Amino acid sequence: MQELINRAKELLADGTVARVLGYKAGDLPYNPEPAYFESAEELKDFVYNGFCGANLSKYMIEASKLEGKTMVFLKPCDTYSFNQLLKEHRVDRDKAYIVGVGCKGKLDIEKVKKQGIKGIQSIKGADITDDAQILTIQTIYGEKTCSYGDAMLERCHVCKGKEHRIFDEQIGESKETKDAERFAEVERIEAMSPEEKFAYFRSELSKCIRCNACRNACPACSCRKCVFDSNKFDSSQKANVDSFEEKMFHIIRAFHVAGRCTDCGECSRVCPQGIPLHLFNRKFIKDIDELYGEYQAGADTDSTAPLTDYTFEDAEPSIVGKRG
Amino acid sequence: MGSEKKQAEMMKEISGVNPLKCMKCGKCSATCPSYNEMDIKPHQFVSYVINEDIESLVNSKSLWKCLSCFACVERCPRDVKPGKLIDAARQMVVRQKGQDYLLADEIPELLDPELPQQLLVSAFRRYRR
Amino acid sequence: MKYSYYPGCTLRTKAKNLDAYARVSANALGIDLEEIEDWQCCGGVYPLGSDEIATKLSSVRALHAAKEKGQSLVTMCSACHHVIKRVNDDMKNVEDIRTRANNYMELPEPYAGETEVLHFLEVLRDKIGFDELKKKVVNPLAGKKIGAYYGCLLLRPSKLLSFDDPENPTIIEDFIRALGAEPVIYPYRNECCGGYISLKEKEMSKNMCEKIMESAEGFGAGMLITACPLCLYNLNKSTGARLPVVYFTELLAEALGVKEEAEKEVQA
Amino acid sequence: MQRIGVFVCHCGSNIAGAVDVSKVAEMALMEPGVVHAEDYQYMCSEAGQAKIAAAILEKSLTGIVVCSCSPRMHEATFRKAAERAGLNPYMVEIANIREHCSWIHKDMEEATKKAVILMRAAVAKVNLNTPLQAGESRVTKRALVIGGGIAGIQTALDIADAGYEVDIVEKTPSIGGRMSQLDKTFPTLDCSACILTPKMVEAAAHDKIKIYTYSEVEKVSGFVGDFTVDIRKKARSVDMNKCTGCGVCQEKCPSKKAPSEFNRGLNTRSAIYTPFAQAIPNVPVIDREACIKFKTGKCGICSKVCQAGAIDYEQKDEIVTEKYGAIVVATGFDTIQLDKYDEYAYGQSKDVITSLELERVMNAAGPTHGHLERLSDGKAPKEIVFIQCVGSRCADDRGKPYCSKICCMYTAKHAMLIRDKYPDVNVTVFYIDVRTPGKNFDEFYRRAVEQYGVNYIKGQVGKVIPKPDGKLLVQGSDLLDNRQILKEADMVVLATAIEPNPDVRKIATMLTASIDTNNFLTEAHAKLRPVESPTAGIFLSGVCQGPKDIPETVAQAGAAAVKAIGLLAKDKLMTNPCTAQADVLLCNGCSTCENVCPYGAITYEDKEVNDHGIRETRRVAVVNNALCQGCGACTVACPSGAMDLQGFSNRQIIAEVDAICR
Amino acid sequence: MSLENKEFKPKIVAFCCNWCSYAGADLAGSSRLTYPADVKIIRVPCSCRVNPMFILRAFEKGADGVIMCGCHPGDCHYSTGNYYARRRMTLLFSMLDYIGVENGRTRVEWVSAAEGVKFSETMNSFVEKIYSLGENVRLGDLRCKS
Repeated sequence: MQELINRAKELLADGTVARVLGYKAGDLPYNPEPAYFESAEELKDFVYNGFCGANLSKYMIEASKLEGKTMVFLKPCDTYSFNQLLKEHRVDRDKAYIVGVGCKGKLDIEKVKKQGIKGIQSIKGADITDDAQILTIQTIYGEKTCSYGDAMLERCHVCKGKEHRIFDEQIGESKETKDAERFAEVERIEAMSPEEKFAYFRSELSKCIRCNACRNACPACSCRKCVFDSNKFDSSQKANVDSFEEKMFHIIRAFHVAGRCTDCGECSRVCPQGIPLHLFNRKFIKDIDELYGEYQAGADTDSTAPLTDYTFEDAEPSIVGKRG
Repeated sequence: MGSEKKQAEMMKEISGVNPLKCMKCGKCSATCPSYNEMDIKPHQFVSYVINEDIESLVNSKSLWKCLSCFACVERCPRDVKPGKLIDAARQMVVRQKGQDYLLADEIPELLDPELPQQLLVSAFRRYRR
Repeated sequence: MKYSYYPGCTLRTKAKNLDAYARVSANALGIDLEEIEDWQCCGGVYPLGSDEIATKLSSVRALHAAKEKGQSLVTMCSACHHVIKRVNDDMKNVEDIRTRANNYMELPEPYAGETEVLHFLEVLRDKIGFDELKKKVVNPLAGKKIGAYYGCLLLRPSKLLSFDDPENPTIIEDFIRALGAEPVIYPYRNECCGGYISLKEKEMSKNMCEKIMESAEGFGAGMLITACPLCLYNLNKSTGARLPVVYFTELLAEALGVKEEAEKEVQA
Repeated sequence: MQRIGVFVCHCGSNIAGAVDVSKVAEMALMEPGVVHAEDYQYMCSEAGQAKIAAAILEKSLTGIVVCSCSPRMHEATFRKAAERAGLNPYMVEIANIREHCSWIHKDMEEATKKAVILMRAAVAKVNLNTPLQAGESRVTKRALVIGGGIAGIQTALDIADAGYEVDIVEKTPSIGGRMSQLDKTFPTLDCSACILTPKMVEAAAHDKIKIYTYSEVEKVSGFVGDFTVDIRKKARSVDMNKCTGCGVCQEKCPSKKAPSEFNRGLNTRSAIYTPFAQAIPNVPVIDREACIKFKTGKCGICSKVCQAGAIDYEQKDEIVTEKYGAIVVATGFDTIQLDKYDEYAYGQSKDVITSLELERVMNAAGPTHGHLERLSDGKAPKEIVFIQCVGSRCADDRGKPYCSKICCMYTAKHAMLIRDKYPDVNVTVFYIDVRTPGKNFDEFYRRAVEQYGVNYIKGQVGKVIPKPDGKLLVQGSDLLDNRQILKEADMVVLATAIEPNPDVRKIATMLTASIDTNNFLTEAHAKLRPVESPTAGIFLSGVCQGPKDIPETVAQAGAAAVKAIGLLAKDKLMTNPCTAQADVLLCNGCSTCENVCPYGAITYEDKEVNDHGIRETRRVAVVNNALCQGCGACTVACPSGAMDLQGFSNRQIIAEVDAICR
Repeated sequence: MSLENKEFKPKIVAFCCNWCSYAGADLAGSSRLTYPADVKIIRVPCSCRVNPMFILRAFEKGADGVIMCGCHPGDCHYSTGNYYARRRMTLLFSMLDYIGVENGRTRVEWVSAAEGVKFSETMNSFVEKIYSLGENVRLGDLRCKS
């Protein structure tokens, strides 16, 4: 962490950047929040640890409008999102000074809590420089431990790789965290009967409160104004009035980001109801890979996106029924 | 539905042939190796079905002269398949009890030492139920 | 190369040599023909009535047996090939027949036309390749002028059998060339010999066979080859063996130098 | 709120016979915005249009719905009627209650219910319609004709004679097309070259006509009135300006084994060649595949013998880019491949030929110098059999489902010419039907039978059997005598089906012109607009649109020319206002729409916007209304809904969906 | 009125492109090739104009089946529209299948202006399929079903 702060101070001091986009501590030991720092003084509040899971790429849309460069800390997976935004002309490469930060997996406090660890006061072993495999957690009920791996976000278990796709400099080491198949969960659902699928998604989606957290966190869902907030489709709505609307919302949301979603997993991370929203996006990614050739959004800035591309031999929509 | 009509419908059903597709070009008759032995000629089959005169068709000599060689089926430009119609007529005959064209009694005198099983089997299939 | 093999009734009786020459030649070519167990006669003719089921079941059994082994099904006799290939097509594409046949058969897993049906000639052309075959010939049949007699069953209906061009086939001619002999092309090679009609209408069949023979002879053929025991019988019977007619496998065995081996087997 | 009038057409009994039209009108009055509804016998008639105009004026209507036939039939009619009454033409919507309702639903109650729903959907849509103004675009006063056969030549001449510039692009080294390969023409039996050559010369000499031979259309962009076309001038290897057409190079060329395209491969030509003596331009090309110089680097004889120094081995393909206001397709036809018809022994015997090959055999400039002889042994035939409908009227994939139209007549012509010149030759024609509609056509056919003794047999041929002695045995049926015929012949001539030139699909794709399953170009209306493609600015001339003979082709060529002239005569064109529009406040500037636009109509600009008081410069999509054709691909690609299509807006379509599902 | 006794009359929305499929439907009409009146056609310029929102909206408002028809691939009046539409609909249908909506309720068919017969056959078979699937209970705002 200190290395990041030192580097930030240097770049602020020599005028390379006008501000630093990083994290400051939140009100709890596990909820650091994104923040701007404009001076060495302000950087005393800077934190960076395993709980800094938020994808800062999306903040660069606004930062690109500001005067001067913004120094931003991006994990390997965040750089895919940055690339995708760059491709869509939403961020300005010249306005960003990208520090690619090493990653050994990001933590999910819900996973810790699920292990019965409550009343958390402080957590050790979550700093990026720590080599610790174990989190030591001070709670009001005494000290508890939890393995780092067990506390990791789902997305880190299916990590796309620890290589930064775009950066100005890199700080910190990464550690491979992938130990699960990316599409295993999608395949599990695909194998269900229609009734089971329907029951599964109905039960998951009935939890949706339309708080729009998924939309707000998603770097691909970055429209100036969402169709669900405009009158362009007579679809403007504030709250769900029936069971259909959340389905509509989530399907359309997934469709709008299809071929653009980098599978960063922010939607699921921020959902207060714990809905595995990434399963929608990942279904589209799987379909695209299978039908139109493997495609990773954000891997580069010049490939043709699958939904703006075609071949004469493309599968017919009837393939959906034939695949069984 | 009259019985003639019913029989004609059955013919179409069994054969899967739509006789209305025929444009009466005569290519089937031009092709048929058994043409001279037939009383009702291949190109006429469709008319009998359209006119619902199945009676004449099932009583015709042609039924037992067709070789099922599919030359007419192959060359028909209208995808009518007269050979299938004939076979359907044959089916209608042999499906009626006692209407077999080949009787068990007559077999021994038809045999000779070289005659392959295949011939008997095929003939049975085509001529008997 | 392992295949399921369906010999058919006549190859175990009057056409033992068609079978023996084929098996011995297959061995020489490194083709493993595994005879399927408890096969039943195919019926000899394909039941044209679109509502026929019972007469198709023996073919379905053979096809299913090959599917169980994960092998293609190889046929030798033109008639068996015709019947089995067409029944297979029904099982693949005609829902009504598929459903009814499967209901009747009560197979552990329904059969839906998965098996590939190959005539032995197709194996030679598409799996071995005539160029390869040519390399394996030890006893080229040089100087022989041979007419291919296709008959009707292998070629038609061409869309279903997809064996060769129904009006101008080349597979047996290419086969003859591979064996080192010279094919004689004559227009009657795809005309019917009369087939089963020879049982009751000997005169008709005779006329047809005469036309075939005359045409082949006229174009200079010294012998005819065929894949069908019934064609062979009709051609021999009706024309008093004007030209010798033999099975294609006999020439194959001869060219591969294994003819005697096969003949011993037939004797035994 | 709109003030909407609904007009329900009876279409005689076409609609009223199955739909309770007064009920539809009655129900319309219950729809939001509807202030007027009536039904009438024929809304498209003058009286019907007058009723619409009267209602618009009397009730101050802001929008109308006509429940009638397909909008593809009369939408334009009703729009014009509305416009005359002062209503914006795009405030008109059609509910298709004929093709999509009364003609297919027999139950009156059911059909009426559906008609009401279709009416509701149209009312719901028109409630959201906004007046649209058609834009204007310029017209380039020059036409392109693709194909230099008789169709293309005639079209070009007619356009040029009207005073407009016109270019002909012809793929082969000379104009002339199929007609130049014919010997005589029916029903007058005049020599084809004698009537075609003057036209070719006239076209070449016309100061308004430019001819690109040995050239192909490579790329087409733009739209009606303003097409931009890339033409590839293939390397001729001969300098057009220097060549004098003396022909010495062809004489001296040592490579003479290339099959002659002009003679249908029946004989050979040299590697440097003009296809035929009257070729225009009379400048040879080098067939680089056959040329020894190109194959081995050695030779160069043509260059040595050319006094004019016209041979240029270094010549390269050249791309010429030109602008056109109208494009006429005249790509013509070829005979089908006969490889699926081996029963006729075409591939097995040289004495089985196609009718087009017979044209070359009969022609004095052909491979036999006009002598009728067997191609196998050069002997004079005594018995000739013609087989009609080879590959025509075929329901399977071996041939074509249509009648090729010209074969009955040219077969009669051939039969007659042979009997005339060689009275000792017997001619037999196997036919299914003899089709001779046309002026003096049936008389012509009867003459073949009555005067020339041609033997017509009704029945098709099953097989042509080559015999060891070289004769051909024709096995056919005689349906009238009910017998199977075995006829010995010396030659068999196949009246082979014709099909559109295979290149036409590629050209149609470039032009975005529709094409049917047989590769014939589709006309805008089968009866009323037979020489126009549905794609504006594209016209059809000759067999590319459907089988036809020479007089018909020439007539259609003239008609296509008139339509093209009608377009070129305009200074400006009204453009379709149903184009995409970007809402700058919603646009993300992401370029997704740009990536799916087939017309390059979307560009991105940095624009100053005022978003609820915030002024900032944003990268936003801008649609060029002259280029946009209104497909809507961009509207769905756009995630924010910033891109919408006028006339088919998101809200309009959703209103229709809602009305149908109500 | 009890729901069970009510005869099921499906609501079916067909989006047809103006150039091919709408003309194909016109041809079906002028050839008097019948298909059930349950089908209601919405004319769009091109299949690529069909937004997944429209399809979901139809289901929301009570449609039991939605079919989209366009020009055959390669024949699009706008050259490429149906290619995009094909990918979009493939993904959308796959998603609907994924969340457990019966696959038969959505379909894409390519129908040219010359294929009146195909249009009518397609609509007949699609309507038959919807009848066999019955009322759409998985999607849709229940208030829209009366």
